[in-house]
Amino acid sequence: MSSWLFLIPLLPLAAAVINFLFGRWFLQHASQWIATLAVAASFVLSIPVFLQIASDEQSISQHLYTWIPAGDFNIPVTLFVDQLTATMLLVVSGVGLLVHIYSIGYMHGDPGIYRFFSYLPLFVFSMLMLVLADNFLVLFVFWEAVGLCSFLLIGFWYRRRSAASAAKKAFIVNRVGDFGFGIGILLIFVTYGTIEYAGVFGQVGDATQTTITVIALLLFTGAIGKSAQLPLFVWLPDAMEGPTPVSALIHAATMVTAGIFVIARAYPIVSQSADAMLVIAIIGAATAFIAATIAVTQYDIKKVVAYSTVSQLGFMAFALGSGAWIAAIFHLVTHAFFKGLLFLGAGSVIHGMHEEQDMRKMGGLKKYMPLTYWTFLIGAAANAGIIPLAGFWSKDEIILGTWLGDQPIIMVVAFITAFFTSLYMFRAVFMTFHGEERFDAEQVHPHESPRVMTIPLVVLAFFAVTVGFIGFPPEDGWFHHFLDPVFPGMPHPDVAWSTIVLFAAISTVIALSGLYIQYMAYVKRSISPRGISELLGPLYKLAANRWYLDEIYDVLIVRPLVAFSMFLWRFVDAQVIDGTVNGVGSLVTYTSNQWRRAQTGLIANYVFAIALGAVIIIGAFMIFGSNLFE
Amino acid sequence: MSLEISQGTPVEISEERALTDSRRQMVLNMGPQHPSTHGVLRVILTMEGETIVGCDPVLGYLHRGVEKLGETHRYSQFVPWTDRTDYVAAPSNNLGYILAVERLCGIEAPERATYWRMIMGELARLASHLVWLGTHALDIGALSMSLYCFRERELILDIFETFCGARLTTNMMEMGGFSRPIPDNLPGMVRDFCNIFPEKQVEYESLLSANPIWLSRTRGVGVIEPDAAISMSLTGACLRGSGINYDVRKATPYLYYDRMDFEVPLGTRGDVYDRYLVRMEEMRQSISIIEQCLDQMPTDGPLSLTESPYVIPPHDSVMKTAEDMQRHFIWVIKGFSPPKGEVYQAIEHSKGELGYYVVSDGTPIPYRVRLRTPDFVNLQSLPYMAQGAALADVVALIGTIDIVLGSVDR
Amino acid sequence: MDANLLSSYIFAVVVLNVLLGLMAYMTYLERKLMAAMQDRVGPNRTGPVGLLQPIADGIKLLVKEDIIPKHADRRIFLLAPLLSFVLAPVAAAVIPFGDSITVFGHEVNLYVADINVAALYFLAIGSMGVYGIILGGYASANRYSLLGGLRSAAQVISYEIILGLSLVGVFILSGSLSLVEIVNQQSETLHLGPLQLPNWFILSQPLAFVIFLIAAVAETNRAPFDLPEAETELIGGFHTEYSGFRFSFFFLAEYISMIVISLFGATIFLGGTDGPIRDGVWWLALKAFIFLFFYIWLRTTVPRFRYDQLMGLAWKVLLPLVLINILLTGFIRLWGLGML
Amino acid sequence: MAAEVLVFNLLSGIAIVSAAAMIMMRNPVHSAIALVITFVNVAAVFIMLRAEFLAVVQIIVYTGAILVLILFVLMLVNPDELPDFHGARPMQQIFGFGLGIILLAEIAVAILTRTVVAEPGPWTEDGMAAVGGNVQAIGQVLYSGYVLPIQATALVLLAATIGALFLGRPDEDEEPTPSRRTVATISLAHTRGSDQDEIPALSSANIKHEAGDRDLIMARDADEFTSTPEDDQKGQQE
Amino acid sequence: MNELMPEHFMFLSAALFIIGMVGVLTRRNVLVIFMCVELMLTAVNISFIGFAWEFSQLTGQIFALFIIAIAAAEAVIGLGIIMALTRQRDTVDIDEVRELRQ
Repeated sequence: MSSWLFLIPLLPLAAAVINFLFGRWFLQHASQWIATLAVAASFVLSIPVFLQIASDEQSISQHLYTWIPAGDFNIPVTLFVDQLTATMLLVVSGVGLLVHIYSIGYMHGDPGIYRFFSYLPLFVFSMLMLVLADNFLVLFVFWEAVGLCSFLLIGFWYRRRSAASAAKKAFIVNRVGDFGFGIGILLIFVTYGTIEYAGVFGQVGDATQTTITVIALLLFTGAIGKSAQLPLFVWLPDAMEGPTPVSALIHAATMVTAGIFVIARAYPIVSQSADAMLVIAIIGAATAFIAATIAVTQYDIKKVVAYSTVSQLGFMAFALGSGAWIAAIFHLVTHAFFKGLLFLGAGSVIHGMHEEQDMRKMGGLKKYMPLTYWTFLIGAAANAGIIPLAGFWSKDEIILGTWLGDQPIIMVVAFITAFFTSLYMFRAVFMTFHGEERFDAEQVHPHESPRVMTIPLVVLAFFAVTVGFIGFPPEDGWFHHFLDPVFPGMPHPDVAWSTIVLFAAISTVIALSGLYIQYMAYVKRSISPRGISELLGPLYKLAANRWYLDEIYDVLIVRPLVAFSMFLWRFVDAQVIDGTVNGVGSLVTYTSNQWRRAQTGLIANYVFAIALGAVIIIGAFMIFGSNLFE
Repeated sequence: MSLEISQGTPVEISEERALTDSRRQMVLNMGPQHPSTHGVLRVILTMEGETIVGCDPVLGYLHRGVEKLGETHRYSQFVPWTDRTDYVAAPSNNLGYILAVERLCGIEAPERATYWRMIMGELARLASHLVWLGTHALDIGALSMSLYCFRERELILDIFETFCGARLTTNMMEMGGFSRPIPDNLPGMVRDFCNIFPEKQVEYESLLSANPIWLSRTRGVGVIEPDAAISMSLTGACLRGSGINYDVRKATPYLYYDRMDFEVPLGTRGDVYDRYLVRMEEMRQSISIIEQCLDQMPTDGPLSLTESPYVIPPHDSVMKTAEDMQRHFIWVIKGFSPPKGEVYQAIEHSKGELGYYVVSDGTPIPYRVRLRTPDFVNLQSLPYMAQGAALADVVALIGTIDIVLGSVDR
Repeated sequence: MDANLLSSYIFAVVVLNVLLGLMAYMTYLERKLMAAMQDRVGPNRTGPVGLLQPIADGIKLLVKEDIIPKHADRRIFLLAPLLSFVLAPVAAAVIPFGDSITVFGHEVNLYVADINVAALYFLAIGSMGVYGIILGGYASANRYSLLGGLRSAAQVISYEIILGLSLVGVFILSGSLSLVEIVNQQSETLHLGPLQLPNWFILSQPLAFVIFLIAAVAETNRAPFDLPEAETELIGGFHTEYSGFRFSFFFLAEYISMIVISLFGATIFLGGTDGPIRDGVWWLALKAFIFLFFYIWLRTTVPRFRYDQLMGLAWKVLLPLVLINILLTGFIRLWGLGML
Repeated sequence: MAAEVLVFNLLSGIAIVSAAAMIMMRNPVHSAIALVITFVNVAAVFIMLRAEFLAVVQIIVYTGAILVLILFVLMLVNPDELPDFHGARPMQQIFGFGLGIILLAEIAVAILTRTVVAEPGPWTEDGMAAVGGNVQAIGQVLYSGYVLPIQATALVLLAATIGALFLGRPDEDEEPTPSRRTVATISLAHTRGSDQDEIPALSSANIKHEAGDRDLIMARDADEFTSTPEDDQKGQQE
Repeated sequence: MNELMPEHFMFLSAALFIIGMVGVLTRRNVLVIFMCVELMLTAVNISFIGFAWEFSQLTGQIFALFIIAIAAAEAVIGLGIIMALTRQRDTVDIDEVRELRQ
């Protein structure tokens, strides 16, 4: 088993390389099959890995080669699979495969398709390597690699100015988090002398409490960037400029959860620091709430889903912070499926509406694209936490986790957020698929997407319905026992059955109330959304303008930075540096002009100089370097 | 800095010297004593490495003033001199001159003599082509070919010997026909030769036609474009190899060539190989012509115009009648005087159009005899073909033009 | 000086003299064979059926006037034929003429030297042999000779490569560069089902054999590769200006090279002294004669290549073929050793 | 063992004398011959130093290939006149010889005063004989420890070959030597240029297939191919 | 000196190398200079092989082999350059080639 573990990441890499090298001239559309088959093979190979882990409860690893052999400092590239990794493997390759299949339909006819299908497997490769890494350095390398893929794919339509700037934004914002992440890894190395998981986790307690807290917070900084937490979440909604399958795969299902994964992976460190966990919980809760409120006000269907993603990532983060580790991972898995489904569904809508994203120009699409409607509905319901869909089980568990983790405030926020979740999800459903047709029927002819796009939708919908049952019953499901070895020493509070039912009931009520409100607003039209927004006044404005975060950044960071840069350019660069360089240049020119006289152009003279040099060097060596004259 | 460049004399000197190209090119003097210039042709070659950039044939090493000799000899005395122009096909040379003088005098040989003239002419063509094939192949390096070709040529020379006693310079043709009888065994010898030769020719072709080295040495080498061939007034195989249909036997038939059924082979590319194919095919056609002549020829009949004043009287009557003896005496001592006028007679020689331009001023000695020898004209194409060829190609090119220096230099 | 070395010296003298005698009659043989192929009689006046012709030729060449052109580079002009003549038979030192025999109680090895780089030694001497031609061509101060020398330099370098590479297959199979070792390996019997074949390398290396044959013809400047001396183009090429016994040195050298390379080819590809019955030097002689007959046959049959075609043949046809042959042989060898 | 030293001294003496002759000779061809003698003697020295394979390689590569090439170039670039610029720089000669003598003295001192600290290795006479000889020994060492360098060497040789081809190619700005003739077709038989391989067959002609793949056109009459355009049209209508 | 000593070949090597060096310094014909360079390479080879012999090692021989291979490449390129030079400049006098100055 472990001997061909390397094939799992290698196949997508091979596909990426082949498509990149030969795609333009030879493969063209054939590249999509290469990529899809490679990812499919990767997925198929992941299944037995998962099964073996599930049956043996033993982590497996495969040493590939030693990357940096420098004395004591060895960086091996080793593939390492435990329960957490196995779960991620399945999620990444599985969702990745579905997205690949979906992309065949979605990207059909795009001239840059070979590029797309070389970046996408490259991302799958990087993501797989990220979860398979067994030390922080390799993790960091592929952490950056997925960021690069994300950049490439967001800016896939690089001729579009907004896409290019969104890609840049994503990249730069991520740098901030990665900077902290990198420092965190350095600190780990400085503190523990190694960066291998096993080595680090084995001696966590050797460091002072402060150090541990700092390390945990620095690691979380990376997660803030990658997983789009407050205050660095602004890149994620903009990232929707990329092709929709990319949004589904990278910005919903896999990459953005890398932050969550890393925190979970660093459990032995993070769990040692209560302060760090509190920070994580607070930031997560704030993110979840703010993103949810923004989502309610958006009209772009992809933006809604994107803010929803941010909100759900906040859920996971505060779950981690509250000590509900397994619940966070559980939510990660279920979220991957239903959010992937939502994105793909949104993509299907956009595809059917001829690249129209504004929900105000949709409506009544139910009869045109029934399959999309039903799958999207399932996804939305799962997201909103309607029993018994996947999202219900995991979200309920997170809220329960906050209660068990003794964080009542966060629990309240979670409930409120869940309400907003339900609101924006069903708002999107009803605005898009119900009500009157607000699009221009002359111009737009909505149609169902091709089979190759709807099949992934159906598959994802199936999982969005069923995958929650791996965590049933709550706090005691199969998934909990499966993941238990990953989080050793985690408390197992006994939860009364009644508490579970109570929480489930509250969740369900909240979710259904959101559904009811939106149903009244957009289908029955008995509530006017406009009236509510006017009623809320400044609050609504705040949410609609994304809490003015971009503007705050502009004032606080961008403008001072620009001013400082101008100073550097105008004075330091133009005056000081250029002056020095020019001065050195004229000095060199002057000396060269003097030296040039020595260049006679006669080769014999040059040879003579060489020979003379040899004689002098040997002579000098004999006089000074040897013991001849001593 | 510009000042320094102008001071840099060494650079300028070497650049000036580079313009002369002196050392890059090498002048190679090929001939007049060179085994493959077919005699005393001299070719001055300018070469870059092995590539020819300049080719300059120098003629005249075998010049004997044949045309001038024609102006100082009586009409019949000039016939042996024509032998010595193209000595590998002597009967053809005789034939051309005799036909010219006969036209000047307005006489025509009897039918049987004309047929024999044609047979001898075609045999001369065969002999010439055989010499060409042997030496051409030898030049390109096929040693044995020349020996095989000379073996068959020997048979032709035997026929000449039987006919007139001479083998190389035959002095065969006479005014108004043949004054001596045809030997009885001659038709049989010719027939035998016609039976033997085609088999032998198959043998040659088996050695050459499909030999890869031969093909690589001849194909695409020495291409003459059709328009260039015409503008250089090439004739014979050099012209027909370039695909232009001009054969004196067809264009302006003389003797009885209009009675013959034969075809003129034409090349398609105009390279050495095409000319080789054309000549090989011409040999086959010649055999066919000879056979047709033998078939059509009257078995009996006069061989000579005995009554004409331009013709030497037959030996018998000279011995028996006084008139004929007187005529013979005058014919031999003073010669005959054709009427005033000029005539140009061309025949298809083995190498091309052989023309005799004879001007008579009414005296027994021609006012002017001018020879248009085909290989002299054809030799013009050598510099044309040699441009850019390799040194080794030059010998193949000289061979493919098929020159005989006696004929070129006259 | 030990007895072994002495017997080697004696044997070397014997080989040298036999080679010279053979060479003389090689010319006779060539003339007779060519005559037969060309419907001629050939030499038949000197002695019975012309058998004394080579001797008469030799005497004639020796007593002819020795002309040195006025502008010739005298020293090199004198040196060049000697160089050719001396180097030609030296290569024969490594040819095994059989096992040892006992003469007057001494055991005498039937080879002058068995060095472990014998085959390379042969190539090395062959590559030195070209100096005679180049220098002769240069020293004559004649354009034809110069061209002959130039052609020869290019041709011999090119075909030296082909010749050497064509042998590599044999080296791979035999695992040795020693000719004695190679002959010993070939004297084994190869069982192919019911067939019993000699283990001659011509059977395992047919392509290499053909290429060797071609390259050997080119290496000795024989038709159709006789460009350095092409008489119809370069009037003898490098030896245009040579006459008398200096010419005869070139002449001798060419024929000795032919004989030696025939012996070498027979040793490498045809099993050397190995034969169906009674192994011995006669088999080697017979095989070498087959080579020599092939040489003469070629000369009477085919036209000469042009210079560029000759080089093209070497670099564009033979070199790829011989490289493919080496590759295949290498793979087969590795496969045979179980390393693939 | 004195014989060995004697032979060595003889060989190296000849090598040094002819090397000196090489730089003295006025005629570069003579220099080349002197160098050949040096190289052959050096090869003999190699044999004495247990390097038979290298001795043969030295002869094949240096004398058999490199010097032949040098001679080739010598004859090619300068066929007519010998250089007349020999020895025009007395100062440089003095300096050159002076430097040479100083360097020789230095090296002599170094050689005579050197101390050996290295351990002898395994490849003595017997060691080589055990694996079958010098060739086999070199092969073992070369292909076990120097596989990558030998690959790199192969690449260098390849690059050198390509470089030489590049250097030796004809000048681009120069017109190709055979001034190619443009053709205005007046041929009676066909239309073509010299580069045209396929020649359209003539409908009225009697094409004869020759032994090779080349065709001959057989003309029966003098005007067989001198048809006018009107004739062609008529022929088509028929 | 009854036995072959390392000094023997070292002096041979040094002598040939210095002769080659002097040749490079004093001659003007670029081809002769080229030959002198080859001589210097061979002198180095003698040293390598000699030391290999002295220490019963093969590394020196291997290096000599590489030197010969590289010398072949160098010869090809060098002669190519000389050919190009003579084609352009029509000289083999190294003093007339002063491109380096421009």
